[in-house]
Amino acid sequence: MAFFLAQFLTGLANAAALFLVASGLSLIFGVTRIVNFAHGSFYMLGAFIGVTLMEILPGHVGFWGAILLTGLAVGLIGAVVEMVVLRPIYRAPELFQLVATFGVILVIQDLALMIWGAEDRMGPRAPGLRGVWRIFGEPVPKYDIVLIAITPFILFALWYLITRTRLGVLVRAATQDREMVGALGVNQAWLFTGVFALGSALAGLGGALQLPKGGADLLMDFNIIGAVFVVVVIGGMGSLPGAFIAAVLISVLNVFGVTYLPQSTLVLMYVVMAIVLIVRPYGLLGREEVAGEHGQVGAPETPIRPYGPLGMALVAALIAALAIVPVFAEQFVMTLIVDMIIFALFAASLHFILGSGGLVSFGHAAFFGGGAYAAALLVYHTDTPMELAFLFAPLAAGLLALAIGWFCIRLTGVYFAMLTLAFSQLVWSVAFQWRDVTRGDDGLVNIWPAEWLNAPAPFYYFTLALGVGGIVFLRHVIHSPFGYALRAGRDSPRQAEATGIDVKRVQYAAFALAGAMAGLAGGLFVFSKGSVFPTTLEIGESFDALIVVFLGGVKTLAGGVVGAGFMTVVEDWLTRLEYWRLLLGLVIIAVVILMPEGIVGSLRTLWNRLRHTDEEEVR
Amino acid sequence: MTEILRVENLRKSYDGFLAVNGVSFSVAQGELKALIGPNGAGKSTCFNMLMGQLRPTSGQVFFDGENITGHKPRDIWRRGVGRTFQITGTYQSMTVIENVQMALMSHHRKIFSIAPRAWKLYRDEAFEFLRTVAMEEQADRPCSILAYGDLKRLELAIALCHRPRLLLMDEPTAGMAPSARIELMQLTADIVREQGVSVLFTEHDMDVVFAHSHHIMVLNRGELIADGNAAQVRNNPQVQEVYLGGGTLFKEDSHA
Amino acid sequence: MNLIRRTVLGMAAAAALAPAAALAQDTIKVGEINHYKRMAAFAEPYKKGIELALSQINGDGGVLGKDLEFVFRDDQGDPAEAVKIAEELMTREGTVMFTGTILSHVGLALSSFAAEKGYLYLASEPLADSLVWGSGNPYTFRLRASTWVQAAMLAEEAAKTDAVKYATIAPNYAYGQDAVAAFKENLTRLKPDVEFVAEQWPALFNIDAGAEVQAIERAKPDAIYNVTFGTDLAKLVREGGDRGLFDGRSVYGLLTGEPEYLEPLGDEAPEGWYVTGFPWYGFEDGTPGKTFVDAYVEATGETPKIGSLVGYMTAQSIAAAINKAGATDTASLVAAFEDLKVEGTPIGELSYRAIDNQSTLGAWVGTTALEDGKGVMVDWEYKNPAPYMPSDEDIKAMRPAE
Amino acid sequence: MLSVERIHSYYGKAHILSDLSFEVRRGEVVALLGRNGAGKSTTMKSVMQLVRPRQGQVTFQGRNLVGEPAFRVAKTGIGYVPEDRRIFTDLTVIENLEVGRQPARKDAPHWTVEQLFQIFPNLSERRGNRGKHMSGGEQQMLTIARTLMGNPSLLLLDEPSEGIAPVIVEQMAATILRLKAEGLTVMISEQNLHFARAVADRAIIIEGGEKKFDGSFTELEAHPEIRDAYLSV
Repeated sequence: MAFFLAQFLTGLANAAALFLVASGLSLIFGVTRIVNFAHGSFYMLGAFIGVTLMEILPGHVGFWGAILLTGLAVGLIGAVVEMVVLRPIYRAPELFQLVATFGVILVIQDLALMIWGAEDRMGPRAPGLRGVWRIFGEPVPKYDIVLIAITPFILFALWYLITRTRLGVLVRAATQDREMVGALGVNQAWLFTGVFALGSALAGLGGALQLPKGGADLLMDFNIIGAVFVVVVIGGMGSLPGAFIAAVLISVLNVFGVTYLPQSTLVLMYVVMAIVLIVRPYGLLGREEVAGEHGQVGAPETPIRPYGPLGMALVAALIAALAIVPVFAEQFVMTLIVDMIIFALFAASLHFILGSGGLVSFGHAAFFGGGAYAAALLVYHTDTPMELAFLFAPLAAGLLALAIGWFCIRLTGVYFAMLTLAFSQLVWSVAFQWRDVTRGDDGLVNIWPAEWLNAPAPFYYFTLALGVGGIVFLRHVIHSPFGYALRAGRDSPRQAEATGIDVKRVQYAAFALAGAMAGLAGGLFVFSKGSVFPTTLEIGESFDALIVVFLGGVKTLAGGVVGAGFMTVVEDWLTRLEYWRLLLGLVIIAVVILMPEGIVGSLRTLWNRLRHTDEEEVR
Repeated sequence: MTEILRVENLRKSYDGFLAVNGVSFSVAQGELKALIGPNGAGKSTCFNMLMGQLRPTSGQVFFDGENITGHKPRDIWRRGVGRTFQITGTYQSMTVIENVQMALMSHHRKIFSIAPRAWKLYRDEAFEFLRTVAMEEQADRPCSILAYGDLKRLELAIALCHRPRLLLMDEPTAGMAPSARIELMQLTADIVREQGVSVLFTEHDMDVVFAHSHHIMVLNRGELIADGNAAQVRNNPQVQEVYLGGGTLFKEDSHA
Repeated sequence: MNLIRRTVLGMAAAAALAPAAALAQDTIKVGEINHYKRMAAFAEPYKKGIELALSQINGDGGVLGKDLEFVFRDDQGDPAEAVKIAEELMTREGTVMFTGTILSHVGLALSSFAAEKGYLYLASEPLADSLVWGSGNPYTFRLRASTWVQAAMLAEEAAKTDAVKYATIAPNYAYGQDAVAAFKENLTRLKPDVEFVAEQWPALFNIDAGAEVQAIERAKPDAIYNVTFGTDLAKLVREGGDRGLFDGRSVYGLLTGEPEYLEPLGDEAPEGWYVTGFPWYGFEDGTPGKTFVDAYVEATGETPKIGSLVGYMTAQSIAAAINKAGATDTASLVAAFEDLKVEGTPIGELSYRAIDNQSTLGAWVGTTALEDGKGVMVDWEYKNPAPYMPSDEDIKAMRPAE
Repeated sequence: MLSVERIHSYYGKAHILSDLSFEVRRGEVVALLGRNGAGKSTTMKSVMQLVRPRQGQVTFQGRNLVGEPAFRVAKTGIGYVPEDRRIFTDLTVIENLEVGRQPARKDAPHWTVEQLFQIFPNLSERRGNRGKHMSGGEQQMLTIARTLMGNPSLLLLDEPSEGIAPVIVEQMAATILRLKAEGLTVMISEQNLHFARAVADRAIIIEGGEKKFDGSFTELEAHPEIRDAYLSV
């Protein structure tokens, strides 16, 4: 019994920092609707700033003072980020801002490296709180007890702020209708900045408070962000009590998981999230998301048309140009183009469900990596001929998408995104932990193409044919009745349902098709690299695709492909430089701010403006 | 006249609150019937139950003699019920005619087809429907830039696409200019006459209601308090009290 | 879009000029692929070690009369990216071979790629045993002592005690699992009555230290085998120390004594653990090790990490191989690496075994202690790897047919 | 009090208002009439700077508003009630009113929650209820009360009679007349001429974003052709 209690207390102590960070994220999302992926970076900044301040300030006052000062400092940084990066793009399409926050992550990573160096820092101990108290004979660190005691006060303070103060009323009103709040005489821009600063400050506080239990290092941002999102989603996005319950739930379950199922550490929280979302699609205390209550933000999408003669000619010319590359170019150019085509197909498959279907998936890598693994496993274990194994890639990925989609498709918006993320993490963990079959993170190696393809030029043509073929096929589907039905379900699900379209089924089929095409890209990938690792299934891989689709332009058909091409080239170029993450982050932020419709969308707008074809009257 | 829609003792409660409380009525073939009442009287709830968006707590809905209670909206649509919305639900990313083509593709069960180019399918047929609502000149404009009244007409064209036998229209003229209101309802009345469609609609504009409906039902606090022709309803004291008021602010009066 | 244009133009220009550029080189280039950003704390000392060696090599006249040059590239810790970079280095930069990586899975990807394309890869830091055994190939050589060898050294010491019940804790990925398996196998062989009462698998760099410590404590082991490192280690040591987990228990720590991991612990470094590591502070004057340490401190103003040593010896090995080969084509270099002898390394003479392409670099083992508020290894010794290796027959059986 | 001079407003690419000028004098009720899409709502939004006029001036009590953010416009004493109500459905009635609260103003009537509950007794009954559980008429009352909490001297009401039951429309008319009696200047946009005539002193008719008529209702009665051309009653 005493042991259980001690475990429970450990869980509660862990929940403290998690809750602080999660409550900040929840608050930011609730008001600004921004899915802030940089939130983990503020946590990391909190840890580093906290360490630095604690080294300067001595004693009790210094320690606790440093924590408060850290909160202030990180809040200030958050305010700057909000004003510089996010304020210009509030009107951009939904979820576009998350791309900007991704840029912020990269910038903060390199800045932290520049300022604090690469070495990990041990967190200072809280003065007078070293050691343990014995509770029923079990040792419980003193600092744990302090953390457990602090958390309810913070929860209460936040709850009071949100429900009982004028500021809280304004914040909640702004959550629903920013423009109206402004029209009633409230400076909502500052309200947003304030909320963002408060949210960031909470993350910073979390980072500083955990110092006596850990320290500061450069991987903290990524390490916490997954858990934080899980907590916020399980609790229900925007709900502070929900975040608290979820933080406790996850932390306590984790402690028991460590004891009774030590191998579960990687996936436990994602399993919990998947179960919660399947049972309660909007989290424990969340409410249904009503997307675009006051009309969709951003300019309405223009109707699509297949390319005219000029467009067709350009595409044909591009393909012809690609076809003659092996004649004159060196091998590496071919490698780079193969990479680009594979990535473009992967991005195009995501863009298909995202752009036409409005389904934002955070776990699309499950199908890319799933396809790659399907082919690789066949080759590795059964020596299947490459041709056959390759066919299996899209097939297996499509089936996987059918399985995952069955659970996810009933959800919408951010919750859909997070459930896809949870499932992709499950797939990842299978690849990572089922070592007997997948060899874990040692990966499957020596997966090379068949003889007749195993040279740069033949494989180049193979990729060109299937990759470009896949992209063209997806575009064709967008122009078919099925593609139209998919867009209809996105534009007005109500009207679609009322005219006989089974929206969910259409989305389900599209999800499976997108999965299969991502699997095709994965099949090409594995044979081009000769190996596959769980990294192809990682969250980062999903986000790469997501980012290029947004950068390219969600509301354009070529967005995914162009974004993928742009990103491959920019990344290839920038990673040669010392502080490439900083530069890449700045490039992403610049594109987001300067081209809120994405690269293709903004170029089109510019082109129309140059040709004055915007005379169409709106009434 | 034969009965196309019959509603029996329909009830809907939310957390103990009775939004619709035992409503029964019927709509005859070729009839244009209005459902009016104060806001919150349960009109939309009623409508959503007829169309399958909401499942009734109890009671039954019969369409053409068949029990359709609790069926999904798309199934009810396939049986021959069309619907327009209070706030228009059109496909913003498509052109006007593509909106109609989309409904036709659904009607012809082409939703899962990936072979043909969608914008070529049923174009002539769709054009005819646009002509019915006098929208043919705007066929190739993007739907997102249409004026509100035109959106309403487009929605009507979409609703007519599968040649429904009953049309449910939720505040068809909300947000339209008075002249356009009359026009749209005239159009609807013509369609009723020519195609033998029945229409059940809710409306706040009493001019529209009294000018165009054969019968009027009044709903208040979830219960039907009147069901009859214009004169019967207008002279019903209970209706005057809860809904129509002194009647000083609508047209009939000023012209009288 | 200046960026794109310049890149595209750059690509086109490079495409046109590449063959000429390759011919006109006046340095011999070696590709170095690593996770400079993702694992900056480990990669930076490694890079400095290489740079120190290069300055010495080129100061002594370079190799084959030319300067030896390393082309450093960041792979973001992504195997696919690493393979792409390797391809570019070999086909466009004109590097004669490539080296690098810390993470084992990236090393394995590069190794497979090297074998397929016929390039030479010297795996400098990755520890996975399969790199030279189960997945070994003729084109891949490896410098560092493998997980197996280091775990075997600890197991040997553990077998001398009368501890029977062991708990293990290792990060939940291939390296951690290999390290536990190697320890278990060696220890069980040496002392068949041992019992493993708890196996803990925290997520890498995301340990829930309090819970892990409680779970181990609950199993009441006599001894603990630790594979965690970095921030995980710091948290484990802190929680475990507070909660008295290590009191009266012997602890074996793989890599725990390496400065990368021991130094950040400061005065909280554990005492009395038996660990592998790099006790540079204890080298005696006049030894090659001390000479290296002094040169490194002078060149960088920092004390060396084990990464510094590995980087230094990587460059030395490559220079020796090129000099021995007398040419820079892959076939000659591969031949040169087999049974290569490298003179004057910090551990004296180093060689690469023909049987499995593994170097003879061993490991330092010793006991941790606190000196002047810092963790150090005391009573340490350098151990040669040979006695801890599987037999030649076993190795031949493991390596795929060549 | 409010002077709009030659403004041009765009919505996206569409030119909605062109060269529109008019004035609102202290203490009067002005009705902005016109068909749907004529530009009435855009005119109101252009005053509020929710739509920024690309040319022209909007002056309120001698202060140019063009380019100011909406919240500053509100702070000068203009209260705006949008046509689609936009109450905060997750907030209670009291909280909705709290969002609108601004300090008292010298030149405008000062409202307290209790005073507003006297004018809108329904709201008083439902003070603890969340907005989403209210009927359309109640929501419309709430938006007006919420705006009055800002103690405006000029009230912009966009289509107050739209979509509510006739009996409530009558109450609405009475309310507007009461506000006028309290000293408020009011501008309403309407499609319902009868309602407009019942409450307003003056009519401004716009069509296609241009002003077509500006005068009293008596004058408008005298020119039925104007009414027929632009209002299509």
